[in-house]
Amino acid sequence: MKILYFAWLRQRIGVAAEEFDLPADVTTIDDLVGYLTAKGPGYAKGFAEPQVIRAAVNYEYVPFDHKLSNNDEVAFFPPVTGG
Amino acid sequence: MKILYFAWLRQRIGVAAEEFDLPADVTTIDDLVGYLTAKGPGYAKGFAEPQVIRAAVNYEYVPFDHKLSNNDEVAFFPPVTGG
Amino acid sequence: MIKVQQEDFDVSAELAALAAGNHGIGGIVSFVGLVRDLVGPDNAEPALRAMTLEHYPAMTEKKLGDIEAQANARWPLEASLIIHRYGRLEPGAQIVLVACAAAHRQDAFDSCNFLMDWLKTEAPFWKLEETEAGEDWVDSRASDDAAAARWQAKPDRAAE
Amino acid sequence: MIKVQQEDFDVSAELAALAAGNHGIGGIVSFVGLVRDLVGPDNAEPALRAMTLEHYPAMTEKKLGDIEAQANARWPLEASLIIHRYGRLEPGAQIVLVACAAAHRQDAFDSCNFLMDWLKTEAPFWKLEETEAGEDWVDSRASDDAAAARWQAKPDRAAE
Repeated sequence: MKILYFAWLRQRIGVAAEEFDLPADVTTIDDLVGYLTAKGPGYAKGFAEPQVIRAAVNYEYVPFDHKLSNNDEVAFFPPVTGG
Repeated sequence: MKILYFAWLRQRIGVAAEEFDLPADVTTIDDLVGYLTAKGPGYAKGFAEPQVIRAAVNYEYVPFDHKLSNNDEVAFFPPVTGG
Repeated sequence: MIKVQQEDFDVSAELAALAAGNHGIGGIVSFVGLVRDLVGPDNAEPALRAMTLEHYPAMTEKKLGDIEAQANARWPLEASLIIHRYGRLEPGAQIVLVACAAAHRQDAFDSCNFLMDWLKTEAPFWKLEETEAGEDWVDSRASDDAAAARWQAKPDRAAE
Repeated sequence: MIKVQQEDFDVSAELAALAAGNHGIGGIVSFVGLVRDLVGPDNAEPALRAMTLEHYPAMTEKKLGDIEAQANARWPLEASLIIHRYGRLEPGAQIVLVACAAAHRQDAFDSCNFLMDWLKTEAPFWKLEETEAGEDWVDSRASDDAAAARWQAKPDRAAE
């Protein structure tokens, strides 16, 4: 799966994108957030308040109980501020 | 006083503007409409349905009971259709 | 600012002049009114050949200035502009430009909407249409009166 | 039509292209969003030096296309356009253009207002502000969420 980070989440984590195989025990966005949070201090800081983070899978907003597949493009980001 | 006509009222009456002294028995717009209606067939046709005509005195919309003075610029016209 | 003119206008140039040097503007809402052919794009022979706008110059300037002042009293605008053309215009031609610039977008939307509704019912313009069947004066529309009336009944939206 | 670009845009040229050859259009409502300095025109030293817009290209195109399709399903539009810029922009610069063309003006006003509200809450853009104090990401605003939510609750205005 491909994972993208934007805005201050990207800055805190320190990478814009990464790719890895979906771990066996990660089936939802919630699981993935837990998995990533454990990867290092940048991730922990980025996901410290998961309720403010929005998730998109294949360019659509999804709730955190959304089921993942290994072909997904997942994106995490703060609330949008365009326009 | 100066009187102006616009749009189809101008066409029916056949003049765009005219000036004359306010007759002694004409004190309101209502009176003026009656006075003008009697001036000729074009006027009678123009003012045949006075309820659709709007009146302005010195560039402000006025009701038909508005009191006139001899220095006024009075305008009569159909409902506006700009924009 | 009010402009009543026969010439066409350039929207970009007008908006640039409106916003020039004022970095407190967050958004500009503009309305451009065009001459419709009244038949639609799929008809090969549009019914309308042209329309001629007649107006009452001294009163037009005054009424447009009045409604612009009302909009500025009602919404916190950084700048506003009304341009209205008169004379003979063909289908597709620009008739009117109303632009409202504000710090926050909803003020710009509401004030521009208000100005158009009031302009339609208060500004002394009349449209004469030329079609193949001849010439005819455009009737006023009850929907325009209703649109203008809603600004008297409705309280303003809460500020952002 | 959707355009996501770094370059500036010319409003007149965009509106002319939008309306080209379609004489069924009676009015075009457009919103131009500008970079505000957040301090106001009277302050000699604006706090904001520039803002940088980051976005998620594939999702941006998709979401802008989705909300444009929703507006076209909800209002009888003759044409619509969303241009959104990204990259570094200084105070006064144009950020976004949304334009809606319709036979009747209220459809154009409402759909443009709707598109801006949804764009603010759905389009994946983020603003990084540069001020004298450093850089900071702009927070989302509760008022934008409320503005978008009203389109779900409120029935459409009756057609003219």
